[in-house]
Amino acid sequence: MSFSITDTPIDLPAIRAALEHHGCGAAVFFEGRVRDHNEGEAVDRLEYEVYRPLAQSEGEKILAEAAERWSIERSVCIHREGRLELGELAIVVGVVSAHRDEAFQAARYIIDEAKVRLPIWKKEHYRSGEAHWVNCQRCGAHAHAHSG
Amino acid sequence: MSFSITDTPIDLPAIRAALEHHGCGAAVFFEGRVRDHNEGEAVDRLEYEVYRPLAQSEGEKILAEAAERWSIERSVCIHREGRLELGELAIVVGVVSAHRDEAFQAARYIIDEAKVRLPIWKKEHYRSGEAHWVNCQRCGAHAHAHSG
Amino acid sequence: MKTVHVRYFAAFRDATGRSEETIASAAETLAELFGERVAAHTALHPEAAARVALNDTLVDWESAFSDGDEVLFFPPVAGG
Amino acid sequence: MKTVHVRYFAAFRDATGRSEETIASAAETLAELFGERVAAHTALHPEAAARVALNDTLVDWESAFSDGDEVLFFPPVAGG
Repeated sequence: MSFSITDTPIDLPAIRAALEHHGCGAAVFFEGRVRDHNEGEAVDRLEYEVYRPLAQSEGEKILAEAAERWSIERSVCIHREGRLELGELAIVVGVVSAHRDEAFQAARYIIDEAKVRLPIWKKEHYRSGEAHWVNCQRCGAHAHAHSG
Repeated sequence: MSFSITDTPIDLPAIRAALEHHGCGAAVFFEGRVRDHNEGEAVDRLEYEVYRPLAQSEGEKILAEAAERWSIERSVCIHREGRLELGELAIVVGVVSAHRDEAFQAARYIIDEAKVRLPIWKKEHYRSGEAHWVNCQRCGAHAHAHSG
Repeated sequence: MKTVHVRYFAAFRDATGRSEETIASAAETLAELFGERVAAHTALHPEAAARVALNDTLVDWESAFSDGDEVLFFPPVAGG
Repeated sequence: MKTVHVRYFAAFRDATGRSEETIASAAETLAELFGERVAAHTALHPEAAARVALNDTLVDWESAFSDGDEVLFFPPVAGG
């Protein structure tokens, strides 16, 4: 299991090399890529802010949970930090296992948990010149349960 | 959508290039690799026999079904033919879509259907020197419904 | 009697010792035709998940066939 | 009064115009502490999915805190 944050482009060949294992008949990879649109707005580029100490420990926890729940051999998750252009990799998850069902389920679990648990924030820069923290400006109107 | 059979090693960079799409935030890849064991026997290498005309049409049908059921942008499936060594890619499925749920579900559908519908047969060569057509020698004892 | 061209794949080819043969048959369905082939080749056995194609289209075992057809006998597949 | 070191991330940093500050607080829970910060920074607003960490550990908003603690206010995350 290997979780990491990187401020340089994600190195796919290195991930593949880490997941070579002759006992594994199945490999599942998920790639999150910078998309050119979000909720109707044309996106130009992204910026990811990461709080590394907690992102690292939480990311390792997620991989450990996946390894506990499914019989997988190895897993890798790398998240990008900083400025990203269209099409660049924001996150890559890779899992290998003897059979495919486990690899699919574990990869899905890892990306689903990573999206909601890692202390990472995304700022979208739009073609219009505006920029927004995703999820933030839009939920600012909602009261939150804890702020009495 | 692109389905193909190849008797040379599967070209991953070409698959990745075919799936570059700035409208897609999610990419899911499945790789079936030659595993060093099966049902307790040490496997040395494999041989895939493919009946190309039907494999091609059935493969294209599977990709079309996936595109109909899920909102995906592009999909690729390549299956290997001939002799394969340990760790080599037997099949690669790649799907890109705007959001991850569709890509995961479509990729899973494609590999599940490919395994049961493509006219492809696998011969395992064991370290012991023996070789078996997988699924065949083992189900030979069962009567089949249609042979009255 | 109809004359058909039959092709065997993978384990079926190994069992019959040939990849194809042209035969005359009185069978009405493809299941019956396969039954005749099992009788003709001692090492050929029925397989639960075997499939059959007629002129490059997968069809039901109970399908009829015509003089001059090409029949493909597929043992259980194992792709991926 | 307890003295705590507070850090703001992403949208919270933009809203407060700072990434950190050291403050004296009479609040008992982290939720109350955040409420004080909302009162102090007009552009800072509560967020339904905001989270809080105490000395690099994610904790409940109702947790207490001690003099000298470091408190991290995380706006809703959006990784991946």
